[in-house]
Formats: sequence, C-alpha cells, structure tokens
Amino acid sequence: MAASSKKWVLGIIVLAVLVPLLQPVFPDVVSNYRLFLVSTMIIAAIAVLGLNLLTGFNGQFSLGHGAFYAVGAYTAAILMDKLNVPYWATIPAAAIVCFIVGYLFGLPALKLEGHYLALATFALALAVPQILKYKWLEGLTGGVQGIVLMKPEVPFGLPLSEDQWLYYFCLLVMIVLFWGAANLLNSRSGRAMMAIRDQYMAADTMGIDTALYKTVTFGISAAYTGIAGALSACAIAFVAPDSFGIFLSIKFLIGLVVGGIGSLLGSVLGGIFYVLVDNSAQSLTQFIRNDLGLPFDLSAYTVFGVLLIAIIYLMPMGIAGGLYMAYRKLRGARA
Amino acid sequence: MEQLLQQFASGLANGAIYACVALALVMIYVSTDHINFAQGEMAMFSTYISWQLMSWGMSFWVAFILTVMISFAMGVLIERLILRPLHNAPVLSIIVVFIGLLAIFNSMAGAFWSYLIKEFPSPFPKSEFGIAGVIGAHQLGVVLVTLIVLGLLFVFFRYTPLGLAMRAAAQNPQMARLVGVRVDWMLALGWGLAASVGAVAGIMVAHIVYLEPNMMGGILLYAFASALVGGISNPAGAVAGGFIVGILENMVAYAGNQIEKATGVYIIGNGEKLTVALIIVIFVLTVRPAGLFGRVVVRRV
Amino acid sequence: MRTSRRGFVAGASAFAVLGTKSAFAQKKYDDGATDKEIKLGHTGPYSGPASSYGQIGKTIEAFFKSVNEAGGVNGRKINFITRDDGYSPPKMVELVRQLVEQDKVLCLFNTLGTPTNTAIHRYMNQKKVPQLYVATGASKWGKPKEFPWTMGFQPDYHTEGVVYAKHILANVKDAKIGVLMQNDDYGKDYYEGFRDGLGKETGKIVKHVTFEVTDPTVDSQVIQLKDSGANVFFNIATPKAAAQAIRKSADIGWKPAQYLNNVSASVGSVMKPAGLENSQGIITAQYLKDPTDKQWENTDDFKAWVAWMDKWMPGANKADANHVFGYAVSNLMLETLKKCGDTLTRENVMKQAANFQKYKLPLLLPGITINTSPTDYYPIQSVQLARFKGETWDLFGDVMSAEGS
Amino acid sequence: MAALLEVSGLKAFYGQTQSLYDVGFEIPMGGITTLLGANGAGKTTTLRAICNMVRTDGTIRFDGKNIRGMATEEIVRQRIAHVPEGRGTFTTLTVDENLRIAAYTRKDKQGVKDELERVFVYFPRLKERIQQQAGTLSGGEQQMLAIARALMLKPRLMLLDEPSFGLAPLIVLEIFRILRRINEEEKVSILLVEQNAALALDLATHAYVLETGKVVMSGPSDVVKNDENVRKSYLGY
Repeated sequence: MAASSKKWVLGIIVLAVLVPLLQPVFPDVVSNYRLFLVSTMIIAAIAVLGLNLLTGFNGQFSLGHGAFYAVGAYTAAILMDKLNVPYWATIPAAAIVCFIVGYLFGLPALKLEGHYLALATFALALAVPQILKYKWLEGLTGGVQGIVLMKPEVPFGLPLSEDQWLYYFCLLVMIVLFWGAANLLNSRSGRAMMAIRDQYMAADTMGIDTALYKTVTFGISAAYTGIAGALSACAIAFVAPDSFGIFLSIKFLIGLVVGGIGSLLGSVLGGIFYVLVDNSAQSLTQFIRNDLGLPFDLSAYTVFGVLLIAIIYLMPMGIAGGLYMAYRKLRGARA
Repeated sequence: MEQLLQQFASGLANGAIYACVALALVMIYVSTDHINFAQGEMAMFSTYISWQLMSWGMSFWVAFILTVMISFAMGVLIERLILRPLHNAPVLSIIVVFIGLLAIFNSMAGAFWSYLIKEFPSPFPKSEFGIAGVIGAHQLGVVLVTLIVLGLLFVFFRYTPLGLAMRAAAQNPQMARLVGVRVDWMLALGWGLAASVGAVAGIMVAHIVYLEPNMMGGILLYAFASALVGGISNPAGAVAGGFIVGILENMVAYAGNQIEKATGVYIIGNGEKLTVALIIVIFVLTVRPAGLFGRVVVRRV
Repeated sequence: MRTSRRGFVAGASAFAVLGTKSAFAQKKYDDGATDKEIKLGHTGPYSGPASSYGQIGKTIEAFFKSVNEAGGVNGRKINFITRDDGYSPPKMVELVRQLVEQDKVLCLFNTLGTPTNTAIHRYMNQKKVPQLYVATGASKWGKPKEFPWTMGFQPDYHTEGVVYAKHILANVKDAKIGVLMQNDDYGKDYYEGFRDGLGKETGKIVKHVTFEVTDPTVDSQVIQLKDSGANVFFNIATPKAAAQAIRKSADIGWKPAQYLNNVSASVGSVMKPAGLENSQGIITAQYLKDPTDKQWENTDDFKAWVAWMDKWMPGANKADANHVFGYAVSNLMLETLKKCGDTLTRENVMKQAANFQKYKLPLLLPGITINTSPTDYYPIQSVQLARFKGETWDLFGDVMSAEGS
Repeated sequence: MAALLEVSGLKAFYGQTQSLYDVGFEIPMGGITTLLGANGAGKTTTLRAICNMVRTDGTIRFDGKNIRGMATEEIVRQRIAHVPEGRGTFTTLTVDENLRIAAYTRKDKQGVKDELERVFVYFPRLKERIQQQAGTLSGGEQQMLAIARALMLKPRLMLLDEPSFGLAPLIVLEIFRILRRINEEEKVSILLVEQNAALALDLATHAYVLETGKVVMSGPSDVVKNDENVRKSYLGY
C-alpha cells in the first residue's frame, strides 16, 4: 500500500512537471492563464495544508489562518519593496516570521479550547487588516493602498513564460512542503501531535509535553500558511488590506473541510476546490440563467452556498474521505 | 464628561444589539452544541420579512409578532430539512453548511429586496423614551427589549416542562431519550427559538443600522465575542457579554481620544478599537477559560 | 517607468497574426471583435460587503441586451461578460486574466473598486488591453503617460475634496472642521484632496476620525466629532454609515455645516433614511441626475431612462442611483464603440475614448460634458454644488471644473 | 403467568461489529429477572437493545406488542424505564428538575404530585437535597436519584444496569432493599444487570447467563445459583 501510493505520488509529480512543456503543442489547453490558475490552486493547497496541520492533525481549531497568510504576504512584499530582496528569498523569511508569530500566538491559545480558540483566531484575522492600516505602520505597509510589486522574472534565461516559471516555482515549494509534512507526521513528533488530538489527557500522562507540541505546531502551521501568503504576493504582485478580509480565513476552512480534515491529499483537493468552487458557481449560475432560462435573478453567491451544502451532504468527511469510502466500496464489491 | 456619558450610552445601545444576537447564538448552542454562523443572516432575512409585512400595511407590532412566528417555523424547517440528515457529520463540516446557509440567505435577500439600504421604523415614541442628548428613544427601547427577551427565556427554561426538556436534551441527549423526551424535536425547537430571538434582534437593530442584506455581517462578529465572553451556554452571560463588549469598544476609542487630546500622540483610535477590545476579551478568556459567567463543565472523555 | 517589454512583444505578435488575416477586408480587429460581435469584459462585487454596487453590472448587462435588441453597434452584437470579484484583489487578478486570456475580450469596461483595479492596473497596461471607464474615483486612473491603457469615468474623489475645501474656506467663518472617513482607499483619496484644497489652512481640521466597513454604527465617532467643537462636518462615508452619521449628529444635538461626499448623495438611500428633517442644508457635489429628484422628471434624457428602466429592468428600484450610473457609463461605452467604426482594435478603442469634445452624455447634469484627449484621461471633471432642501437637491453656483490633479 | 417482555433472536451491532448473536429470554409479569455474564458478554448491550439505543435485529415484544425498531423515546412512553450504568442523571439540573423531567411524558399533574410524594417515601434523602444540583450529590445519592427518576415514569418494567457500581457495600444493600420494595409495592417488573452475581441472584426470581453475545443458561435463580459453572465463574466459590 505504502509503496504503491509512493508510486502514485511520483507519477503525479512527473506529470505536473511535464504538463507545462506541452504548451507549444496545445496552446489553448495549457495556456498561461490556466497555469496561473493552477499556481493559485497550489498556493491555496499549501495554505490549507498549514491549517490542516493545526486542525486536522493536532486538533486545534482556527478560524483565522488568513491572518498568517497576510503576514506572510506582507513580509514578502515589504522585503521586495523596501529592501529589494529577490522574491525567492522572501519565502524562507516569511516562513520564519510566521513561525514566530504563530508560536507566540500559540502561547495564549494553549489556555483556550474549541469555540474559544476559534474566537481568538477569528479575532486575529479581524485584527490583521486593521493593523496593516495602523497609522504608524503605514510607511512600511502602504496603508490602505497596499504595495504594488513586480512579478517574478524567469531566471537563467530559461525559455519559459512568466506563468510557466511561476508554476514551477510554486510546484517546487509545494513538493518540498508536502514532503516535509509527510515526514513530520510519520515521525515520533507527528505521532505525538496526533496523540494530542485524539486523547488529550492520555497524551499528557504519557509524558508528551503537550504545551510545547501545541505551540510548535501552531508555529509550523502558521509558517506553512505564511509561505502560501508570500507566494500569493509574488503571483498577484499586489498586496492590500482588502485582500485579507475575514472571508479569506473562512475559505481556508472550507478548503480544509471539503478537501478532507486530517489528510494530506485532502489539502491538495481542498486547495483545488477553494479556487474552483467560486468559478464553477459562477459558470453554473450563467448556465442556469442563460441556458435554462430561469426567470428569477439567481446570484452566483446563492449557487455557491447550495454547492457547499450539497458537497457536505454527499461527502460529510470531505472529498478525500469520500474517495476513500468509494475506494473501499469498490474493493469490497470486488472481494 | 458629557462625552464619556454619551460614549457609555452609545456603547450600551450597541451592546444591546450584540446581546440580542448573542442570545440567539446561545440558544442554538445550548440545544445543538453548534455556533451558527448563519444566525446573523437569518435574522436579517426575518427583518426583511417584517419589513415586507409592514409595507403591505400591517402595524409594527402585528408584523413583529407574525415575523417572530414565521422565523420560528423557518428555524424548525432548517433544522429538520438541512441539519437533521447531517447529525453525524463532524463539527467543522456543519460549520461549512452554516457558511453555505449564510451565502444563500444573504444573496436571496439581495435578490428579493435589493442591496439598497432601507429605513426601518422604530416602535418607541421619541417623546416618552430616551434621555435627551445621552441616549435615543430607540436605543433605550432596544436595551429594554433585550432584557425582556432574556427574562422570557429565563422563565421558559426554568419553569416550563418544555424548557426543562430542552435543557435535559442539551445536557445529555441519550438520557433525555430515556425519559421520553423527543430529542430530535428539541433540537428543532432550539433552532426555532434561536431564529425567533434572532428575528427580534434584527427588527430592533434595523432601525439603528438600516435594513440591508449585509447589516448583520459586522454585528455577528461582536455577538460571537459577546456570547463567548459571557460563557457560551449561559443566556444571561451572553447579554452581559454583549453590554461589556459594546461599552468596552467605545471606552477604548474614548481613551485613545483622550490620550491624543492630552499628549497629541495618536496611539489607538477608531481603527483599532475592535482589535483592542478583542485582545481584552481574549485576555479575559485565558484567565477565565469558560467565560466570565460560565461554569467549567467537566468534559466527558 | 517599469512598464514591461514582454507585454509589448506579446501584444505586437498578436496584432501581426490578426492583421494579415483581415488585411484586405478594410476592417481591422483585435481579439474580442469580429464581424458579428464585440466582447466586453467586466467584473463587479455581486457578493460580499460591497454587493450594493453589483447593481451597476446588472444595469450594464441589461443595457447591452437592449442595444443588441436594437441591432447592436455597427451591426455587431455586444457580448458582455461579467463576473463576481467579491471586491477581492486576488480574485480580480484571476478573473481578469481569464477575461483577457481565455475569453479574449476586446477591452475591460467599468471594472469596479480601487483596490481591485489597482491589482490589475499594471497587467492591463502590459497586455495593452484597454481598462476603460473604471468605476472608482481614485485619481490614479488618469495618467496616460504611465498607464496609457487605463481611463477613469467619474470626477475623481480628489477633485471633489478640493471643491468642498474651497467652498468651506470661502463661506464658513472660523471653520473648525471635523472629518469622518471610511478607512480605505476611497476615504483616503477624498481626505487628501480635501487637505490639498485647504492648502495652508489644514489646521482648520480639528478632528479626523475613521471607521471600518465592519463597524455596525459610527455613533462613537460622531460623538468624538461633536466633542472636538467642530462647526463643519465633512462626511466621507458610503451610504449606510453616511446616513447613520447624519442622524446621529441630529440625535445628539450637533448642528455643524455639513458636507457630504457625492458617493452618498442619493436622496432615496441616504437622505430619507437619515431623516429629511436632519438632512436640510447639507452640501454635496453632483455630476449625475439624482433619480429621486423631481426637477428632472420632464427632461428628455431622464424620461428616456425611466422608459428604458421600465422595459429592461422591470421591478428594479429606480431610487437606486447605481442604475443611473450604469446607464450613463454604458452610453459612453456605446458611443466609444460606435466611433470606432470597423476598426475594432484596442489601440483605436483607446484613441476614440481619448477623443471626446463636449460630448453630452445622458443623465449628466446640465452643463457637464465629457471631455478627453490623449493627455486628459479624466472624462468628467466638472461638478456642481447642491444644497439639500425639502426633498431634493438644490443646485447652486456654477459648474465647477478642476484641472486634472 | 404471562410474559411481560419476550425477546427472541436478538442481534445487536455497533457499527460494523456485531455484539449480540441470537439472544432470547422472557421476563414474567411482576418478577425480577437478572442477566449475568462476564465483562463484554453483552449484558449492557441487551438492555440498550431493548430501548433501541443500538442497531438491532430480531423480535422484542412488550406486553404482546413488537417494540423493536421504535424510537427510544417512544419505547419509554410504553412505560419501560431504563436506568443506565454510571447513574444517568442530568448533572447540571437540580434533584427536583431531574425528577420532574421524568414526568415530562405524563399529562396528569395530580398524578405526578402523588408520584413525587411516593418516591420520597422510598428515598427520603432526596427530599432533603431537592434543590441541589444532581452533580453535587454523592454516588449513592445519584444512584437513588436515577432509580427515583425511573419510578416517576410509573413504569411497568424497569431496566437496571449495574446499580451497585462503585458504591459502598452498605449503600448497595440499602438500594437493593429498596428495589425489592419497589418490586413488591409498585408491581414493577425488573430486569437487572449486575456484576455482583450473588446479590443479583438473591434478589431475582429468574436468571439468564450470557456469554459472548449468546444466552448459555437460564432458569429460576435458585437453580442457576447452584449450577457448578455459575458458582465457579460468577460467584467465586
């Protein structure tokens, strides 16, 4: 099982690397726009993975991961804008900054559980855009106007388009981060993390330093999401407080739940979904309005809500959970 | 001094709004263990219903009572049709369903009634209510209504068999079944009650913030904080929490204002008041993890 | 400036391919235009906190439907593609790239919001795709030297701020000004224009308070303004907060001279909710006809608009000024496309957009016209002050034109 | 004597795992029946199955009527009172509320009042603590409250799950004495699940022995008590 899944992962990675090279062959299918769209999915997947590490694997609740995303994005943006740091160097910087912020936030969060932790993280997500606009930070953050950046340029004279390069860059970061997460979860520390999620009291009596694990997990989770933020700053080439409203955090949560809580594959699916659901809601709306000729003024937002509920109905454990169940059923039927 | 008094009164009035919505949140929490993110939008939708009834010629209070009843039915229906089939789904999945509901209510209200802000009448006569220059008639009315709703809920839960059954169902559903309580219906009833309380909140709020599909967005955040400060399972705590958050927020702005006046240095102002208020709330929660008025309940392992 | 080299190459090559295809037809097309149709791209906030502006997109959609019904533009149908950006800059980038690269629209039209348009500003200019008549009053949309492919529409907030400041300096003795400002791009633009207008007299601003869009009320802010002893109140707020502020100041007995930004000058959605008795004497600057203002009822363009609304947007609320805005700006787009004739290239679209002289656009106030040139990318630069009286705005003074800021 | 409860071919499942295989027994009207068995034999599951708190298959007839598959709350309304293991009380409600909630299904106010008085005759201690929160009572008192609450349903059949669990021997004796009185005076039939087999067999008239989800032996309690296997396995002598 483990060996075969490894093969699968490798296969998908090889495929992911090869696809952009097909651009000259199928210019309309593998367009720059599509590659850009996939890059945003990758970025979302990384952000959802960060949240998953905290919620799915450590049992801590967060409604405010948009805050870490924002901190990552601004760290990258400020370094590029003020200090002319190259974009790739801002990724580790964002990771470090977000780790520290996450770790520090994890300290008071230790005392909070369930809904209270949700409130605390929610508050964080609310506070960050306000802090970005704070009078004394305006020089750094650009205040309400934000910071306009340059898109990453293709290095070494490689014969790639900007979007192809961005795609490869995001893909590389994602592979490294998922590999890291998989190893972490397979290690002793990873098992301790999950033990804390499953049996808090037991983990405590087993001699696991639950406080340390919980705060460090908070830090790592924040760092992952922060890296995603930094990548998004590179991809969008613009940061502003309006990009990091509370709905961003909620979208991560949707990605997490719909993808699959506590599943690495689920994070990828969640990232894809997070980007797709909006677009599909819009196309679906257009389809219903124009092709089915609905007399009523249906909004894409309504369709979005209906889609969400429908997905939870069909797959209460998320897409990853749903796939797993389908797989088991198939095998069961064959056996 | 006059400013302090006015800020305090305005905080109290805002607090009443938060308290009302927080009460609705608590209603659903005690009966189903969920925090309903769609609560604000449901309340907004109810308010539109009462607006519609009034525009058809009903008087304020007739529309009010009818709306509360319609909202009750709406809450029961949502529980039976949408949440019942999902009673085994994980908490986070339910939250996603709530977000879906939020989107649907918000956009439907926009589609039916447009996004234009609408005036909403106040039932409180200006001449008899309010203290001139300090607190408006409607603001004072909202405070009173909130306290009345709280009182009614208290009597309902404390002294009626149905209220008792709801508390029992919330505390230990399996045991409640064993004494013949139809727990499923208690959940639906909880939703109905919450929707009714939300409707009251919406109708009271709408005169102050005007009626529009997004009117509850900001308020829900404050209500959420209020409910948690007070102890999420305690209705009286939620109301107290609402007043605390409302007043605290204005006091933060006031303090910042006074500091700027005295020293000329801007430290905190209106942009940061929510942040600071929330930090204080969270600080309180780390010291008293179950909220100011909540009891620590031993968790079943 | 840092505008790109790559964008230029891409644009040029696309041009070459299309150029050869239609060389002998005497017609010239870029992406998004054919003998049969013209594709226009648009985004707006149909969801989220700014969703009241979604009405503009709906009006435009209905407008082009009516144009198509009547035969289209020079025989071509308009294919108007609109999407929901939720007022989110990253989402905007994604959608606009889709519109430009997948849907291959001829140009973007009336995309809404300052942060959202900022996010695509450079991209559009690299791609050399017109970003026409954007729905935001920031002053940065009129910089043809740096951003030749972007053009605004309405009078910019900065200019409007200057106008109010000048009026206060000329008319209010010993002005002590209190400012209420929405804490975002739009608020800031107004505020800076206002300060520029005051010039050396910025000391007259005794209090400047901000609010967030998520704040349920602005009561606390208004109390602070009153407490500062201000006798002039400049209200930079979107409709809901603006109405709250007007009512609250009356409630607590604060009676300053009030200036209200044009964004919230709607009688139906601000003055009435705020209470007509509380709104008397408020001053604003206008450029469009207010749909609830009875004095326009018998003007031709207004009658045409009402008839159009009845036919194409039945059931829509005519008090909503967004419908007026959408209708007016659509007319400008229509005229621009008409002027392009059979040369539907992006370059020509920009050229025609930058070539309006005293064009009378329906629903603009009498005396206000569209004027653009290759160096002037501000189509509307004139406003007229109005004072609220009874139930309508009473225009006074001359039409004022500020030179581009 | 007619059987009040007839169970036959009863199977029960927790998710995918089956924990009862073909359990069958009868409870005579007015008697006390006990289920014996080691941990995990399925005693508690049997009680839960009767009240439809697990997924079941088979037949369960109460007073001649098939009640299998009815909702728990409806079964309770047939006047079957279940006192679950670990003393099921509502810890945040007061003693008074705990008792009143049990009468929730009843419409006759006067009857409820009388019932309350009668319950206090059996459990005078509860009367003293009437306004206390159930969670603050001692273990024995909580067990008494649980039984008292079951009585408030005016049951015809009472299902008792480990009433002696975790209590001091003296208290256990007191509770069992009360149970016998209830059985005699209130004409309540009792199905008792109990670790303490000696005590249970003393109280009961009939006994069934469960092993890994099956009934392996049954009979009048005197007979069962003297069975060699039972003596070795459950009575310890």
